Amino acid sequence: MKDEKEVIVSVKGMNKTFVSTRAVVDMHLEIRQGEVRGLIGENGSGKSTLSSMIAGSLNPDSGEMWFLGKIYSPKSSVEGQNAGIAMMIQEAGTINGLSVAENIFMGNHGEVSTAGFVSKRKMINQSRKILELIGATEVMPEKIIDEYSFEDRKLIEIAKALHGNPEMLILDETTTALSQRGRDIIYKIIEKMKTERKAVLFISHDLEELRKVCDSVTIMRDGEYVSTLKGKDIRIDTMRQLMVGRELKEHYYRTDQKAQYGDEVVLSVENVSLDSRLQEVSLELHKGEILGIGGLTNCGMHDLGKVIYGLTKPDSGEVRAGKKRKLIKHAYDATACNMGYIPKDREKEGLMTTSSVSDNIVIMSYEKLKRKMLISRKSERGLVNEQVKKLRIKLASINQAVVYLSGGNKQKVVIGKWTANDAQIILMDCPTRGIDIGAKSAIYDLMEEFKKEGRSMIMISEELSELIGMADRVIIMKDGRISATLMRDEGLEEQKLIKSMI
Amino acid sequence: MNENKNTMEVKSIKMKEFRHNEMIQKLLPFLGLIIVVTIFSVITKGQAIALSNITIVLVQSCIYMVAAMGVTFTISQGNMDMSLGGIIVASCMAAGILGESSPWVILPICIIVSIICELIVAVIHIYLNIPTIIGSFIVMYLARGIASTIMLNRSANIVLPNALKTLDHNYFYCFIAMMAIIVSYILSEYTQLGKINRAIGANQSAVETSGVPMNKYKILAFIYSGITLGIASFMMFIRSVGVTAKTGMGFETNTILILVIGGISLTGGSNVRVIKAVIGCLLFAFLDNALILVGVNSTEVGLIKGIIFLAAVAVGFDRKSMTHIV
Amino acid sequence: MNKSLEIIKRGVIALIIPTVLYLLLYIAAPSAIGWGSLGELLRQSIAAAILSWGMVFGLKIGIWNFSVGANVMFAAIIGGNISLRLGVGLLPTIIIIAMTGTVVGLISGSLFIILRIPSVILTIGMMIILESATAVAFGGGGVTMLNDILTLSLFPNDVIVGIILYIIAFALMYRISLGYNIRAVGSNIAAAKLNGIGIDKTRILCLTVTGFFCGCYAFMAIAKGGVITPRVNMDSLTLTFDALIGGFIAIALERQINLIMGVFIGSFSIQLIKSCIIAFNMPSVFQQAIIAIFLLIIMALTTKSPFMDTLRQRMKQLISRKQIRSN
Amino acid sequence: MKKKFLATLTATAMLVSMLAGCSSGASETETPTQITEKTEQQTVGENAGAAVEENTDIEVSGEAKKLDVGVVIWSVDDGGLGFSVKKQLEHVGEILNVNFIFKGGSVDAESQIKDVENLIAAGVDGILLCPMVDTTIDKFTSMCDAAGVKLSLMFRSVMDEDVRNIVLASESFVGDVCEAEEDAGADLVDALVEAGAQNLALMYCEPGNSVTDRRQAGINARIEELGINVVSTYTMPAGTLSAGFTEGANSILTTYPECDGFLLSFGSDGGIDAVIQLVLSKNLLGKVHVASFDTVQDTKTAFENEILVAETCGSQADALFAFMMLYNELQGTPLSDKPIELLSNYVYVKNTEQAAKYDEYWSYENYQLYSEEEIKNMAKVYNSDLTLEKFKEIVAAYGYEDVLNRLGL
Repeated sequence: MKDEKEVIVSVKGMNKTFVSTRAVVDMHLEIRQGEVRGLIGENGSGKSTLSSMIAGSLNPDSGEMWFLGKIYSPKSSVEGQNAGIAMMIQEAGTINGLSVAENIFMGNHGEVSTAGFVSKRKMINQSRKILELIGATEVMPEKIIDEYSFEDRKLIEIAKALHGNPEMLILDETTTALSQRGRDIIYKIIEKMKTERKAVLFISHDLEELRKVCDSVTIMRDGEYVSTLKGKDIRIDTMRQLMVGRELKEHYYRTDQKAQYGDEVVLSVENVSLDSRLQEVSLELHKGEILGIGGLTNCGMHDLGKVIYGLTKPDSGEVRAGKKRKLIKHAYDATACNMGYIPKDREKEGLMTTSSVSDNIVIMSYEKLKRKMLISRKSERGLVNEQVKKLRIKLASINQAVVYLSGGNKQKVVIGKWTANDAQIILMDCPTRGIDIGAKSAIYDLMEEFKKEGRSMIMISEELSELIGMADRVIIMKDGRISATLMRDEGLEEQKLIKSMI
Repeated sequence: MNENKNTMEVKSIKMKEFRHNEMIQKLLPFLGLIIVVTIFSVITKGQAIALSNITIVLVQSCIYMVAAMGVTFTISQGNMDMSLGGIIVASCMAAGILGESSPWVILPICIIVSIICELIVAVIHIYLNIPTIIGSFIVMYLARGIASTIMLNRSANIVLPNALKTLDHNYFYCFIAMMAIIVSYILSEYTQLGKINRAIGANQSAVETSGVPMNKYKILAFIYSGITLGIASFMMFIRSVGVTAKTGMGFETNTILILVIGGISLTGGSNVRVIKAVIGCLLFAFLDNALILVGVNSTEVGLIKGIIFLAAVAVGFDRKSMTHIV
Repeated sequence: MNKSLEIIKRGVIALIIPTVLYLLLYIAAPSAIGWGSLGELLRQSIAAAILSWGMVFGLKIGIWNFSVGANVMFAAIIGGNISLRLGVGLLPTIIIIAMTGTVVGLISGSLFIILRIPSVILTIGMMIILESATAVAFGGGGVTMLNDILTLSLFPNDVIVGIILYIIAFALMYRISLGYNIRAVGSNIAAAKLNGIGIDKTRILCLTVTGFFCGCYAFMAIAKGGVITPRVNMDSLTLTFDALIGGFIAIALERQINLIMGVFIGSFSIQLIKSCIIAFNMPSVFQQAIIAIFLLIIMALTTKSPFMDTLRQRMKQLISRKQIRSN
Repeated sequence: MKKKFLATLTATAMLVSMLAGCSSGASETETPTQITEKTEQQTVGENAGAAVEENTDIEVSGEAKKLDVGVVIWSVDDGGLGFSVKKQLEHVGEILNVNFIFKGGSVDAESQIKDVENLIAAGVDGILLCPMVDTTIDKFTSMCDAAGVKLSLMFRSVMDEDVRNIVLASESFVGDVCEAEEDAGADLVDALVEAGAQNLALMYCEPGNSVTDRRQAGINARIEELGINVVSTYTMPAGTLSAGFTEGANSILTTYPECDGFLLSFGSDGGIDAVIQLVLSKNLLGKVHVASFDTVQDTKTAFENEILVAETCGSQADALFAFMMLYNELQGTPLSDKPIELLSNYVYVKNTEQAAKYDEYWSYENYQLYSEEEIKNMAKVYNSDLTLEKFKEIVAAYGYEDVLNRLGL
């Protein structure tokens, strides 16, 4: 055993539970000076939750953390930063409309201000130095940040993070969005931190990258610690095996391994383009088919979903649906052709969280329920109960507000909205985003039922395993283009997909 | 992921308070009415709940009642309408001038003018994506401006034709108010109009993303509000016999007070109910009446109203829908 | 060279609105045009600008403050009367009045945080309360100050006050961390939180600053007439609207010119509008309506909306067609 | 738990506020002694002392009933006429042991109807009213007839013919008092013309206020008559601060340099003072003159610099007369069995010393228009040989000189 001094952060028996999802369960972790620790696991396996707790932006339900031998319980990300733990999150942490320099010094103007007055000049000079430090020399600190790409902004964030010169840096899927250049910069930073005997916690989906960069890799699954590989043992196949967990696979996803669907085309997208996000995308959806669309977060697949459902107007190209090949110009054209859409951001776009379950489910079915202008409570209740039974939604009463429900049941309510006005084509954007393992499999079962009922589904997902597990065809997108189309069969490997993703 | 979890985190904390808060929201208006009535009937030694006085209160609340019925629909989308007073003066004046020839056009004209005004507000909001509060202020100022100019260039003041004077009777007001309540209740509880408008208030982007033709319902709501407001101005015209530039002054503030006192959250959503507006009207009228009964001077009344406003808002407003509000 | 050109370009764009209005005024009443009258208009704009400076902080952080007008009344009447009772000199008087406004701002700020209700609703509630409070206070007589505070309205004192407040506003917005935080919170709360900015603190301070400028406007208002009387029935919105417009113009011009100067240009434009109304002999009962419509136009141009988008596209198409024809 | 605390807190806040409302009201409906206490706080020492005496010997004489009178007026907190009317009436009420309930802020007919209804419900003996629209007056009278409440109008006579007939017929109608607003307006125009003004700028307030409407009508008529050039008619938006007047006037002066006279139909909210300040600061002394209704605060400078040529004021007496008619009626000693229609005079102030005196004797602090003796002499209860003629004489006599003479100056 090495002695305690060398340990930078140690996590002991951490637990974290959201509404009903157990995000992190009895987690133990020790990161030592000069160590680059990889952290992997499927989406929703609790990586981000764990790292946010270490960084302080989330507070654990139980368990304790030690930082440099002292007990450490940050209330906010700021406290974390002050203590010496900086974290890079997936979403953009920069603020548009402000200059680069202003962004870098946001929240702490201490060192660039004299007697309470902030000096622009100082701020800009300092920022220039800071940016040079990480080798992002071409970024002009006085420019408005909007003028820079997502990648540059990430780098600026990193510069900001490093400026506090932290003992430990947490990179939460930062590299996924970056080009090779950006990645190289980050690798350099990691090297540098290593030589300074500081620690890095490195979260990524790119196993190859992990293998290159990390000294050790910890694998999580469903919020639980699986194991930690060191040095030589870090092999891609072992990592994936541990991540996915073979034993699940059997009853988890679809059982049949053959792609099968009718040849009637229910939805067709003809070379749709949307400014820089989509280029000439064309695809067809058949009756009873589950079409998976995968790729990196900002590969344009989410925009494609919105375009197909008529929520965003494409610059060129068109979407047609139904037997009459109706042109879809607006979302209500889509609903008219029996389409349904399950948005990525459930809370914001999917649900009226303050309204009752019943209000949420019937909202699209009033036309159906209407009897000479009026909608009777009884018919409404009937329809709702039907859905609740069909989708096995767990709830106290159909009049309770949706906020009470767990992530999984919330999602079921969203689905219920569409089964209620029996949509034949369902667009699912990350249907299992941020819900626990049980609910996931429940939703997969539902999808299978729908398939049997002859409904067609488009499943946009960032989780390759579920694409492979559920889809008849998988379309992989890259920079707004379709880079590969793969049929369902035994040999469909995540590696294949990843290749065409990056 | 991280942010989403954060929001979920917040929700999980809110859950405990939610039930509590909801209960208060449900009961507050009723409690308020009961408390106020009892307090004042004690102080005034029963004078306040004498039948004669109750009738007065009822009749007085009628006009606001009718107007508030329509406003309930626009407010349930979270759209605040500050143009009411202006619209009333505009429609009364138009009706009064054109009605000099034949009194039977008065009601239709009131309604048409109000609908047009409300539509302007709606269009500004929908197509220019500007909060209704601004659009409605514009309409209000325009209407008042027009009214003032007309009055400035008019020697005789605008008078109610004798044919309609007979209508000026308690039963008339109460009857119309009752009709308005019934119709609005049905519309809001048993038709899409009410239900979808509440949904819009609860989470606009969800409704839009689901593919509901949202603008249609928004416009419908404003039209209905226009109709009721038109009827309200008709009643106003009859009750106040003549029209001046100041007719309907401060109507919008009072209406907002009414809604809030009734326990309706001005950001709309599922807690907007017709019945609450009714209670609000009664409570408001009763307060006005009772404060005079005990001899409070008008200025203090204003202050009291203001405090009650904030108090009611603070209790009645559900903060979970705060996300999309600045 | 290039930079200076850029600056000139910005300046030109920033001055478009007032220039157009000035030309209008010229058409209406050529006699009204001249350095003297221009100076007059500029001097008049100062007071209006002061209030808008307060407003623009709120707008920047995303708070619509409908209570500024009422706050001005309150500060003028309460603060004024207090200083009269104390019988203090000019400087203390000014400070007392300004502080009254500031305190009101602080209170509404705290309420905003405690009650967690939308700013629009809160400020309307505050407006009702403040208005009736001014009517109740001191028997509803308002305030009458005929001491040397009146000298503030004389040239050059008003200009001096204006310049001082300009500097203060500018410093608050661009020279201390509060300003940076306000802008950060205004454009992305989540990110601002992540970067360790205290949202609540910033909001309270922001509303307090607004209150301070209300106080300042209050004593300038007294200086102009010596008498301020209470207003009820939302009459104070007359003031609020002018302030709002100033703020919106400033935000519309933000890319061209700093907010504080933008506000001044905005207030100047309002003054021009008012003069135009008089010059064209329009019934001034429409003044509010016209100003409100002006506000609508500014907002329509600055906010993103389906209608404006289609309009812009149409324009683009037209331009391109023209080019094609010309080629 | 924050929310819980909040809920309770606000709930209590509501209760407290309501109770506050009630208690303040309750104290007013208490015994007469309490009323005097209440009013004592409002008025300055000497009067208060007097008031107590009065009360004591009221108890002795015991003839005069204690009365509740409702006052419906456009505003009691406009810092101007409405405000001074309130003060004047409170002063009188304290002498004659009358409790007033003021209902201001109702600027449209409908809410005035509400107020009257509520006041009747509150069981007042009489109502003093400044109606917004002629056409609602008959409605008021019929309401009062039904409730057996007496009604008297101030600042207003019934113009509309058929309404007038109905009103005069009703037994609840005591009478009305109004100034010759039109004439006053005309006089001000003349005053400006005398001072040599030929291009006038008129600053009006929004229509809908019965008093100012009639003033403006008078002004316009006179101007047409004399054929004077009006450069601009500027209607102040409701709620303009005095600063707003400055802006308006300034814009007028910049756009119409030839303008040499301002005429304000109302100045109670700092309007005149603002305009005068402006003329001072622009140093247009002698070039631009100002005439106005309502009182200027700083009359000294205004007159000495020959900016202000005339101001018309003192109309709070109007309310006093209207009230006295009502009072006599309510004490069961009516001045006449038919409704009385009176015209009360304005007080014109045209120079510094007049202004100084006016400030002294008409000011809110110590109303001395009529001493307590004289006020009682207007009440039959105390002065049995009062007749309608005598009362009319008193009213007709009212004016600048009259007040000073009676005060022995």
